[in-house]
Amino acid sequence: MSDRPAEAPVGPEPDAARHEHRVHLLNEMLRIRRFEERCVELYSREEIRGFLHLGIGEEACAVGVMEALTPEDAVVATYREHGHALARGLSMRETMAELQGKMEGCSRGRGGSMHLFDATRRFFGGNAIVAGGLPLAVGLALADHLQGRQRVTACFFGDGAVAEGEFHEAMNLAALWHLPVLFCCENNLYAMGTALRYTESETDLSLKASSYRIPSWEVDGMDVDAVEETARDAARAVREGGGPHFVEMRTYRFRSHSMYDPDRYRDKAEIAQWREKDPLTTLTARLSAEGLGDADVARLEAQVAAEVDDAVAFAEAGTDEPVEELERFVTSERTSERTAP
Amino acid sequence: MSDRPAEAPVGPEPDAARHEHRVHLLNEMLRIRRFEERCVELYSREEIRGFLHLGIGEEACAVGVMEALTPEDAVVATYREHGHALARGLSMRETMAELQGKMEGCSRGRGGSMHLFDATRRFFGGNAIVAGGLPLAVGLALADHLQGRQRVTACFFGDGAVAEGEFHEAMNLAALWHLPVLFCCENNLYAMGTALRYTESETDLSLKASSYRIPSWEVDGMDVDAVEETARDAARAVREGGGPHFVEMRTYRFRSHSMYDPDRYRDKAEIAQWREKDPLTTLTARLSAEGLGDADVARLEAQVAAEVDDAVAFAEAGTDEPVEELERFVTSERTSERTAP
Amino acid sequence: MTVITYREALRQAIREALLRDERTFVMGEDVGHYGGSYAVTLGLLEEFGPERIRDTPLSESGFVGAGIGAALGGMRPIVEVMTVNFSLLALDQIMNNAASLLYMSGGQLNVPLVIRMATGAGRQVGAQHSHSLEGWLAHIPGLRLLAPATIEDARLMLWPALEDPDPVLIFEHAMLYNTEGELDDQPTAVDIESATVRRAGDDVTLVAYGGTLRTALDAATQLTQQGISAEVVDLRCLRPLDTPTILASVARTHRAVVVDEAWRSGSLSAEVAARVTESAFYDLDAPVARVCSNEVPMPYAKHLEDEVMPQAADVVNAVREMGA
Amino acid sequence: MTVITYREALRQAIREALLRDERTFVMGEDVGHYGGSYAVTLGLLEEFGPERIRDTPLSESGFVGAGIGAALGGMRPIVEVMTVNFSLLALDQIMNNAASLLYMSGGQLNVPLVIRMATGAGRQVGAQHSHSLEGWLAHIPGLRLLAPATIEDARLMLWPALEDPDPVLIFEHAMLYNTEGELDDQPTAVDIESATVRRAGDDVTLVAYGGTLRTALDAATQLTQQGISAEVVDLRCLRPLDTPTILASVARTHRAVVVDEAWRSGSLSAEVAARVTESAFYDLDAPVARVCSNEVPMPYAKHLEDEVMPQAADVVNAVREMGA
Ligand SMILES: Cc1ncc(C[n+]2csc(CCOP(=O)(O)OP(=O)(O)O)c2C)c(N)n1
Ligand SMILES: Cc1ncc(C[n+]2csc(CCOP(=O)(O)OP(=O)(O)O)c2C)c(N)n1
Ligand SMILES: [Mg+2]
Ligand SMILES: [Mg+2]
Repeated sequence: MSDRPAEAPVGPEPDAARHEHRVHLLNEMLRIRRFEERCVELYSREEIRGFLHLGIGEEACAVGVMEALTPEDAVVATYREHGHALARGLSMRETMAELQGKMEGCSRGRGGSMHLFDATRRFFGGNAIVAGGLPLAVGLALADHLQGRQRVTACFFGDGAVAEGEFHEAMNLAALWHLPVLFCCENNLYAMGTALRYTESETDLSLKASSYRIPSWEVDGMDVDAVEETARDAARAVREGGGPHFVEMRTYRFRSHSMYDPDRYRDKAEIAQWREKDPLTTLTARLSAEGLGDADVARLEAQVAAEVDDAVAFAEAGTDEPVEELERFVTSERTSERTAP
Repeated sequence: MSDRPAEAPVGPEPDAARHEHRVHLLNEMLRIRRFEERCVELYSREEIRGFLHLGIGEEACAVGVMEALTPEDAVVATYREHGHALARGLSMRETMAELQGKMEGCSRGRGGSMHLFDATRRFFGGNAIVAGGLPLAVGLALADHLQGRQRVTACFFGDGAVAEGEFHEAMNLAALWHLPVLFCCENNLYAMGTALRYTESETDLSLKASSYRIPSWEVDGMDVDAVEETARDAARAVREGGGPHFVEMRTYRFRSHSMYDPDRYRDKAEIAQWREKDPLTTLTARLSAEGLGDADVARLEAQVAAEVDDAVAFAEAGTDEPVEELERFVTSERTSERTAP
Repeated sequence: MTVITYREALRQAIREALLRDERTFVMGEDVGHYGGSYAVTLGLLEEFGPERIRDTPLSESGFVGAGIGAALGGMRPIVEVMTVNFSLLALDQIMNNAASLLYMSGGQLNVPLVIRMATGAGRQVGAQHSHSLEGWLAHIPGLRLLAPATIEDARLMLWPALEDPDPVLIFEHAMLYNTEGELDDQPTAVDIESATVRRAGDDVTLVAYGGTLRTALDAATQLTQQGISAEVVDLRCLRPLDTPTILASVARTHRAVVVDEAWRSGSLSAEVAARVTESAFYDLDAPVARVCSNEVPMPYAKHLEDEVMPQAADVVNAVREMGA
Repeated sequence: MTVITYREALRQAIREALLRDERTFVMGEDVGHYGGSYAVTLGLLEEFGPERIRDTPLSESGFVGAGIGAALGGMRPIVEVMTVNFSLLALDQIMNNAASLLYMSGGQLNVPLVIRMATGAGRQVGAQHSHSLEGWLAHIPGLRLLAPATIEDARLMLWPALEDPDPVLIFEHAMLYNTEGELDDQPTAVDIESATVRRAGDDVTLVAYGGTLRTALDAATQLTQQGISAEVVDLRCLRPLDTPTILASVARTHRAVVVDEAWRSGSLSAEVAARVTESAFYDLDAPVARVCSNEVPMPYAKHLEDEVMPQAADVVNAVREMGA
């Protein structure tokens, strides 16, 4: 569904459909928000452990981009990927079970927060090495190119990844070989505690893309409508053979880098300012103006709360992987069917 | 000595001095050319072994840039660095002895062609890992910066290095920290057998520098006068606190990548065309117009030939490092004085 | 005597070095504004400023290489690679430059560089963040590798490492940062050459380092209850290995178990076992045993992570199986 | 029977794979227009075109990672990393993605990738270009590592490696490319699991792989003249190690010498020695001996390089010293 005038005819029906679609966007963002808020609680109760990186504040990026993708497309994300997983269609149940280390989790409880995977949804992680996913995305796109499939590989990464050599190698390879990669940079201005101005001599990240002849787009990452529109345009260009495209989403994480981070390096005022751009608030306000009532919102909230409760119950009822299976899948089980790519 | 009008007053004396200076440039290039030609002979006689990468055709780059440096400056080069070593002041004797694996060599015979070093001349190699020297150059410049020394670190690398992640990381660090690095890219259009158009989506390499806010200059790398002028301007800017600068020298190697390379991937016509731009021929013609006679050239040639002969004799009379010393210098000898940086 | 944490001990050591030698500076990801991902460098930016407490971009190869260059240029850099997991990105610089320049240059160019990194598992951070690679990296000639396992070593190893004219890698096990211990108010000095006996015993030698020292000591305690007297040797310096100290212990105990958190195959435990066997074959009452991690990428789930890592009980079993 | 070189055997194997499976393609630096830095892929660009014989920029981490991604996407890439020396730049991708994805994803994502690289010293190319790291890389779970030491293995290991659903690294010793040998005109198949006895003998087992197989065989010949009958085991697969084949040999000979071109400390030789000792301690008449490279960055000068690398004479001495 596109909101571009050239393709979306004007009229009451499309508007209604469009309104409904945007309620879906709100719902998706709400699902992520409430899911992650519950994660905070579970973390303090030590039911989730390890590193936990929340995308609270950044939901519009994951939700907006996913709308531009088909099930055949591929997604590569980072360690801050709960939102991407949920927006891609992983169930809250399997995601929450994963965070709790249960065998019913999407990675069998072996991955945890940073390593969510789902082969059937072509969700290729979950990568805890900054920029480590970018070459994988190039390769997935190369596979599509070589097999003549008109698919897009969307690759998410943060502003911090841009300083890594692998970013540069991946951008060059994708551009040189004209591969269908949608580079999705979530620029939240910080890499852990280090502000972008301390990590890049040129903070306009779209210029990096230009130096590889990759078309680049900037978008307000706090506005899901804008992200969706840009992502659709960019994904269409990629899918139609336009080679890689780069979308920089200007966004902000409302919470600290991870649960370990005391967040000493950011100005309270800066955080407050960005909180005013909360993508959920913004979209809710817009939809209210179009007629979404408080009751509607309350209904959404209730549904989401029920889904989160259900996911937590599912996870808590989940099982530990038997210790006897510890060494399974270090290598493939030769007798079993291979996983389809 | 500068050839910039603003600094060099016009008049017969300066012109004479300038002529003399350029005869010196010719002499330097000739030394490199004849030295390397002798290397070819020695290689076929197996007196030089391992990889041997010749810079024949590219002499103007090494000679032009070195003119812009002081003895306190630092130089970092690649495996194709005979010219850089000689232009930096390493003697032919110690260089040739190194190529023959003799203890009198500049690296004690342990380095060979790809690993020429000279701490006293601040010649930091000789690096056989493509792009591996760039971070070292950043660090040398950082040391100067932290110690408040107005020095330049000149870092040579090829067009192929630009694709490596380390290039990108080094450029960003140097620019971010405003360090006195002179990045000297010897763009000879090929990385081994792979043409630049197969390795970079954007073949205008100066755009890479711009994406880090590094001022960049392009220069005809076959014209030693032009290289010297540009290098002087760039080195001055760096020395005066202008941060890193990037000089792209468009050059060409007349011979194959290394002695192993059958050079199947280049067009004969292309090679012939570039040979017409031979930096030695060009400069000789210019100097002839200014009065350098055939006899003068012959005298230079004779001197250089004698120097090469002497170097070969020195190397051949050199000694093998005793096998008992094999494990010396894996770590420092604690009792001895530390090498001054 | 004061009780301090391992983290504080490291911070004091860095602070002391910065005060003592102006050629010293700290460089790495999040060492400044964030205060260090393990809070080791907390407060140092405020005290020493951004030139000497230098936040870097995410560019492991770039800034490790820059550390090497700065060392060549006369500085004494302390480079922090946040964790050993990310050091893979800098391994070319470490092996091909830091470790090789002195030798390749025929003795001209020494690299007085210190690289610190956190290592090890135990915090449920999954496969990509739980590597124990320090023993494996001890393969590389030209490097000195240290594994401070005690508060004292954390406090005192840095200075001699900085005085070493060659590159020194210091591995801090992530589970140790919060541990507490007593430290002399006037800390003296430790050497960075020798292994040391952390607990004396007669029946078996437990060889451990870094994160496994605690495991070995716990095992020794448990073994006492079973009437077995275990000696615990802390390797401390993983390269060059202090073989004589190990051999001296084994010469008395005639049995050895190496406790190593790394994957078993090709871990440092293999080298220790091979050396002991080469030199003390006829002294040994049983083959050297090894208690290591299972050879799997580290799983997230707690019970599996515990299963993978060497536990005191595993050490006790190994000792009992060898008939000590 | 035809006599071909190791290089030709590799090229035939790649060509066969490209013809047999259209998911296969070759990617690496200079594999196309140059013909491969060791001329292994010479002529393939002309035959298969630039999509399947894909020259890459100098971006080891990038194109190895892209190979992993392409494998995830259903291809069967053959990635050439020109030499093991440059694989350091790609080690994060190899360890943290190729080797870990299947496990981390709970069995969902296998990576059917083959990475070929040249390895080893002997050509006077100095410290940065002479590494022998394959035994060291065998530390990493999730990988299969192969070291074809014969023409037959060079010709036949690739296909089963491509059929392996998991990542396989193939190490070709640079000194072998020009070696010649006979090959069956109708080559059958080899397995990529087992070590094999290359020469039978009774008095001592020489364990070798890749570049040291020739050294071990030469030593065995020399030993015959001294009345000592040496058995030579070629490991072939460095991970997982086929320990039973080694043990079966040692059970008969009661003595073993491991010949490994890597730096001694922490080399695969240590693991082999440790395993043999663990399993066959009471069978052994002497501790397992190791003949390895000296622990120095490789010097350029020929006499020093020869001194560093294991020579047949060193193996003979080691055998004699152990009293075989
Ligand atoms: C190669 C590597 N170096 C360091 C780290 C530690 N680390 C984890 S996240 C992070 C910051 C990344 O910032 P950015 O890319 O902007 O993503 P964000 O966390 O802001 O979403 C760092 C330094 C890592 N995981 N990988
Ligand atoms: C990291 C790395 N990868 C591959 C190689 C092999 N190699 C040596 S030189 C070279 C080409 C480099 O080209 P360029 O940087 O343009 O320098 P040039 O040889 O043209 O002077 C390659 C691929 C290497 N030495 N290092
Ligand atoms: Mg960020
Ligand atoms: Mg070039």
